[in-house]
Amino acid sequence: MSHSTAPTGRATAPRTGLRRLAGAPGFAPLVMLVGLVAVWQVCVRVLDVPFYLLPAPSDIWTAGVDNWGLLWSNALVTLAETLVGFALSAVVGVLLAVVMVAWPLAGRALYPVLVASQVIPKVAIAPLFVVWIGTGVTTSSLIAFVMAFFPVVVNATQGLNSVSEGSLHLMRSMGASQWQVFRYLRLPSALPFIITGLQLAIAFAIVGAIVGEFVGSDSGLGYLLIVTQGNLMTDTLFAALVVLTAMGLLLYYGVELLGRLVIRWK
Amino acid sequence: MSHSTAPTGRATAPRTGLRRLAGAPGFAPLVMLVGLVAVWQVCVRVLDVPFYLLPAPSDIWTAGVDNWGLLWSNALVTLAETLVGFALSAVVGVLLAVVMVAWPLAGRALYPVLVASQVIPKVAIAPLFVVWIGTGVTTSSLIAFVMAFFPVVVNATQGLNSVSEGSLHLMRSMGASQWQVFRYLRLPSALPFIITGLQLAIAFAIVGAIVGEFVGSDSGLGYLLIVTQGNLMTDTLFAALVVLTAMGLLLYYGVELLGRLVIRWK
Amino acid sequence: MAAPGQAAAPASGRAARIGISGVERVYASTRSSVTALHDLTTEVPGGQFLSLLGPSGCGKSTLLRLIAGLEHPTSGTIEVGGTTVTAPHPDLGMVFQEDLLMPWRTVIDNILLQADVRRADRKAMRDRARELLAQVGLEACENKYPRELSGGMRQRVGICRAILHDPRLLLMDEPFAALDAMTRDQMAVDLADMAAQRDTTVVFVTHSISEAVFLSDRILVMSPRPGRVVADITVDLPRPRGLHVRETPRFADYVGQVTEVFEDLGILRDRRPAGHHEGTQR
Amino acid sequence: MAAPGQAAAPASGRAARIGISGVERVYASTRSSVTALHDLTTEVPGGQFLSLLGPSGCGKSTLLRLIAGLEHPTSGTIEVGGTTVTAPHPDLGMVFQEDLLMPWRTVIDNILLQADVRRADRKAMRDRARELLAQVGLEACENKYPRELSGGMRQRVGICRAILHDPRLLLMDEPFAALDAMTRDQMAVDLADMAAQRDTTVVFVTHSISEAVFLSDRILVMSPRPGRVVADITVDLPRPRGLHVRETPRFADYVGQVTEVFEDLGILRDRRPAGHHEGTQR
Amino acid sequence: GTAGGAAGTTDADGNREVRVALDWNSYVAYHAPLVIAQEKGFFDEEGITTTLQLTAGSKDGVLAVGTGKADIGWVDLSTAAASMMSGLPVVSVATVQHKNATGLTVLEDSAIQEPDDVRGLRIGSTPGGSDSTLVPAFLSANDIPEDDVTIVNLPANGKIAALLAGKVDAISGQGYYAQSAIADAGEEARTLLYSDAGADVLDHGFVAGNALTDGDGETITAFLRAYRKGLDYTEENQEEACEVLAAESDGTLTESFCTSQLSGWLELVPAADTDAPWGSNSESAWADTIDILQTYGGVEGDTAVADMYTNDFLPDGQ
Ligand SMILES: Nc1ncnc2c1ncn2[C@@H]1O[C@H](COP(=O)(O)OP(=O)(O)OP(=O)(O)O)[C@@H](O)[C@H]1O
Ligand SMILES: Nc1ncnc2c1ncn2[C@@H]1O[C@H](COP(=O)(O)OP(=O)(O)OP(=O)(O)O)[C@@H](O)[C@H]1O
Ligand SMILES: [Mg+2]
Ligand SMILES: [Mg+2]
Repeated sequence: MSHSTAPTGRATAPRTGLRRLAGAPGFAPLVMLVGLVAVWQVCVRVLDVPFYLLPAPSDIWTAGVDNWGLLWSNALVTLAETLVGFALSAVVGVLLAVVMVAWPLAGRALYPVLVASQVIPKVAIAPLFVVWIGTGVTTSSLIAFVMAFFPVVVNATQGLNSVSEGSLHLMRSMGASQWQVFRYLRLPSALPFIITGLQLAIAFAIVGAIVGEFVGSDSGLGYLLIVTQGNLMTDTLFAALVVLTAMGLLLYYGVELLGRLVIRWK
Repeated sequence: MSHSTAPTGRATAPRTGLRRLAGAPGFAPLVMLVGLVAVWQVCVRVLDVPFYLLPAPSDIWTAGVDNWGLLWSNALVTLAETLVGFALSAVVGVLLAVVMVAWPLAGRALYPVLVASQVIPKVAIAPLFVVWIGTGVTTSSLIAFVMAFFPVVVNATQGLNSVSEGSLHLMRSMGASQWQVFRYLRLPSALPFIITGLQLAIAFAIVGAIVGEFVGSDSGLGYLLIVTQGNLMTDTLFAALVVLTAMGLLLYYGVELLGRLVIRWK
Repeated sequence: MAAPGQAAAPASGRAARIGISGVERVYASTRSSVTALHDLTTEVPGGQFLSLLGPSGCGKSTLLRLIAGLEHPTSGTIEVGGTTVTAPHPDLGMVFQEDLLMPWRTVIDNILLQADVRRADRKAMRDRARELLAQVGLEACENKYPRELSGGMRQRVGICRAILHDPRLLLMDEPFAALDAMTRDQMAVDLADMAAQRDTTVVFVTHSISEAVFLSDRILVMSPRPGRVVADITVDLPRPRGLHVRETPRFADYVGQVTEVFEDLGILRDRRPAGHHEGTQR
Repeated sequence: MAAPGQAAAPASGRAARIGISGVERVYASTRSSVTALHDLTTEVPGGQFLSLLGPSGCGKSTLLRLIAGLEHPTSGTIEVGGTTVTAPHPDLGMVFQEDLLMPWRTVIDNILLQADVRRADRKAMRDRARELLAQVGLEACENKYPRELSGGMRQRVGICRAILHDPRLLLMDEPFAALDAMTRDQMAVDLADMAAQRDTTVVFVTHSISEAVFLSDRILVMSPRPGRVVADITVDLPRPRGLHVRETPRFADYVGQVTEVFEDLGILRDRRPAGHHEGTQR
Repeated sequence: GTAGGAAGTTDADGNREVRVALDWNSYVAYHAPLVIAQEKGFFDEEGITTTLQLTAGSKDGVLAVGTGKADIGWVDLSTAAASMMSGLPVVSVATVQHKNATGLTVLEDSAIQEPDDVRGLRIGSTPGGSDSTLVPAFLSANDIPEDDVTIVNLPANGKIAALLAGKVDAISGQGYYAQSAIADAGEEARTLLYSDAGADVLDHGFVAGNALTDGDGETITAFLRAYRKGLDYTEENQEEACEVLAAESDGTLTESFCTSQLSGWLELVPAADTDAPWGSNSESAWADTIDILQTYGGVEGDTAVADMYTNDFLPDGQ
């Protein structure tokens, strides 16, 4: 609060229209984006970077426009897989954190399994996936889930444990059961932490969905990447990467917005 | 404090030797592990799971012992790459967080790039890596870094922003510069958050190193995974996964221990 | 709610008796250990209003936490209502030294936390919470968040929360510390009222000697390092007491009595050998 | 340290004059807006010891934050040492209503934070910090962490931190609220001493009328909603004052004067039409 | 020597140094001739010293040569052709494996005997790989509408498991590899090669960058001559070759897996008595390959077929 009325803000000249524009939340990333694209285009042209290595933004744009239908329909598939994996990871991640905080012994027993689930490359155990789950959307969502739930668990655990001893005393003085301590104290305290975990989770869910599509699928942006890569359609490949990045940003900021809506008391 | 002397602990019978053992921090994960391995062995034998899909723990053990030199030397390579990538991600991650908290505008401009660096599959742009950086250890460390720094940034940012308005008032009442607010207030407050970020980072650094070795390398556990997979050495492949998991656990708990050493005031 | 202490608690409406015998509380860390309380023995009959007085750091808050069952004595036992305390008494209300409001709950919801945890009828309780808020002068703040309140306002919300459910055992740790003299007086009168009408056992920590005399049936004065009782004074003033009682000679007597104990304790450090503060030697 | 206010601050050793003119502070949120201070105008000469008294929520802490430059008035201006306040005064010491100790620093390091931030000689400052700790009776707690301290102990550490660097402008928000009467008296004496010797301007918030009279050159009594000054009383008692001054009739006069203002303000809610508390009507 | 490459550099013994990019990141059976040529000193005899560079796949191998990180590449030529189409400056200097190894592998007791039998069945294929380009080419060559089969996209390492587990009826990919792998799992399999069913594309051979082709042609010729000796030696001493290769592989290749694959692969290398000299790039094979890549692989580009290969450096001359 005092920050917004900080002295610097007062001492400077009144904000002109341009300055106000520069302060708008979307302005900085936009400038950054435009700048990056410009630098990229110039570099590719000036340094004569070969097409098969890195196409110029203009080439990517053309490819994107030409293949819009393809990109769009595949993006929707990836989006759906990502959201399913993300939702699963949010629910399971928080539940696991709750279980591990409520029963530390269970937590200690589970942790190695969770860490293992992270460090074992999904690609290495693809045959298991293929034979047991099959290929396609389910596998992708599942891999998205596996890649996304860990940050939720770790951050939610930190959040659930972030309560002060005083607050715990307060709850216990009211005769709160362990469940009530969770519901009325630990969970609300953990919310900002869980949101942070979810921000990480959404990014990793996308990666997971893509990896899942690598492993075996006939649609989705990951499938498109593999195919265009194999066929050296480098411009379409980069167009798919651009769509993927846009989707990532949208989802990431969506989760951030969700966080702001949920945490109103700050 | 009051927890350790909680009523339940008092009301129950005195702890026997066995009970004390069960309370030791390593006990629960050990029981879990032994249990899992046993179930696995039995399942593979009883259900007659084919070898190429999932070898029995006993087969993996044999392969591990036979190929110990191979596993060990490659594990060391991966370990080195992981540690380099992790160290980089810790330093760069915290610095980025500091920059983004100190100059929110820079933060808003950078964020899309950071999110993009996460959602773009490394495998898709591997040719760029290979051409510009070459294959081998550097690429792996770099991919490890790229995969690991994001959780550090996100968690450190949350931590740096977790200070109360009162504490900020205190610092400003002393005439603290922005740098001093960081040094004396924000950074110490952020430490627990940074540790959490580092716990995630170490897990992802391992994944990154492995992915890097997939993309182009002639050593490391990731290389071993790819090769044993192609050459149908399924038992050695799983032995490599076991070594990888062990390494992951070791590093993960190492970071946790580090956290406990750094945060002494709790 | 399923705490071990609950089943054995007396079901009658009578306030709980507190028995403290040979209680020692040592805070041990790897670097040092502090004996916060040493061999404390006393008994508080049901319905008594007991005040704890003593210099800062003498173990008042510690004793309150022990009676509440939030911490456990290193040795000795504490009984409430005839049962050894192992968990908070089911009918406890407690005001902590810090306000401990939940930043995500509005003022009224912070008070209703007590109702939520106790699974009481939220609607009826909401009316009572509003009543209490009005009584402490915060009727306009019902829907504010804690960060929008001043220190004294937060403290008053904490008091409302502690008494929402008409507890039979009320532990209050410097509940009026952040309040001005007038508000403080009025709240003291209300509290005395409430305690008398509802037959509640109250243990009240304060730094105001006259407040202690005004409110209490009995005053324990404690000394620090390690905390022990140095005076046990029964205040035999008629009830109900109005604020005018403070002008009576008997009241002044009691205040003087307690002040004397305090002075005998010595103050927090040696006086400077000789200074211009003639007054400090008195 | 490179705050805008710094360059223009007078370089001499004289305490800073505070000028407050037409200050209004509105806390606005989407749901409601509270006028914490309304059209406040006053002047505090350099070296004056000013106490702020007033019911809980009347804007005392808000005013302190405004003078400190931590918040800015919605309208009106505040000057310290002749310069409009835009950032904290370079020679400010402040005791906050909450203790605000850093949990990761030991007691002595919490005090030395002031030295660290001001880039003062840590070694010399460490000696001074030890001296201050002894003065407030915490010499044994030097190496403890805040969580190991009682409420009053934490508050005393906060006071030591605020005065470590001998500030010329000292703002204190209920600094003695969690201290017992004896400790409180002694610290008041020490504070009065210090302020007089070092030529410091002090703005002191308290709820104790007699403490205000004892310490102050001048007392402002504020009323709530919106906060404004209802009485401006100059306390013309000789200095240095010993605690014995509290037994003089002039002291009692001043206390009576302030109490009267308070009573005229009305207390926090309407009295009950008729009750058994005859005393409350007085 | 030529600028921009190490092609012209010579080592202490006066030998020319040649960096050879391989198409995989570990040794595979078909690397045996190269390793044997090194081991038996065939390269030394030609006055060259070779270093073998493992890469992540044919595409990376071609890229290494095209960007000057290697001089000669042992790669899948159809993959190389696609890269050349998009402008990568490499040319093929020899086709070693004339018959493409890709095909449909089925279990021995499968009903599939001829192309027409695949109607209505599930085929496992890896997207992005060369086999995924050949599937539609194969179907079209045999007048089978694509809707008559179900293509199941599978990761390379999941195909064999899927076939054995009955998740698919046939898998598309290198025939001899799949057969060895299935044999390893205790089953028997056979392969219907696409090259026998009207869909033929180039398989393995050598590519070189312009550093060598533009000024150091005799090094290429010498290299190929030595390789040829290694190939012949390997053919006659398969056990020994695998022994050497397995030893070189640091334990990442077992001798038995090598032998079972090597014999399968050697069958696809032309016999000595074909009309054209050993290593010849055939115009029609290249044209067919480009045609299939353009029609079914979505590959685009305007590099002329004639610019993609050269037979100028073959050891046996024209
Ligand atoms: N958690 C703790 N760990 C270590 N020591 C503690 C802890 N809590 C209290 N102490 C010590 O126990 C003693 C008594 O503390 P307590 O809080 O009971 O004092 P108090 O009488 O309430 O003081 P105040 O009036 O200042 O609130 C003090 O010396 C304090 O340092
Ligand atoms: N950050 C804030 N947001 C909204 N309202 C606020 C904020 N801070 C203070 N207020 C309001 O401003 C008024 C004055 O608050 P302030 O803290 O100055 O009171 P105070 O005189 O210090 O009271 P106390 O004696 O209880 O500490 C109160 O009504 C309070 O609700
Ligand atoms: Mg206390
Ligand atoms: Mg205040």
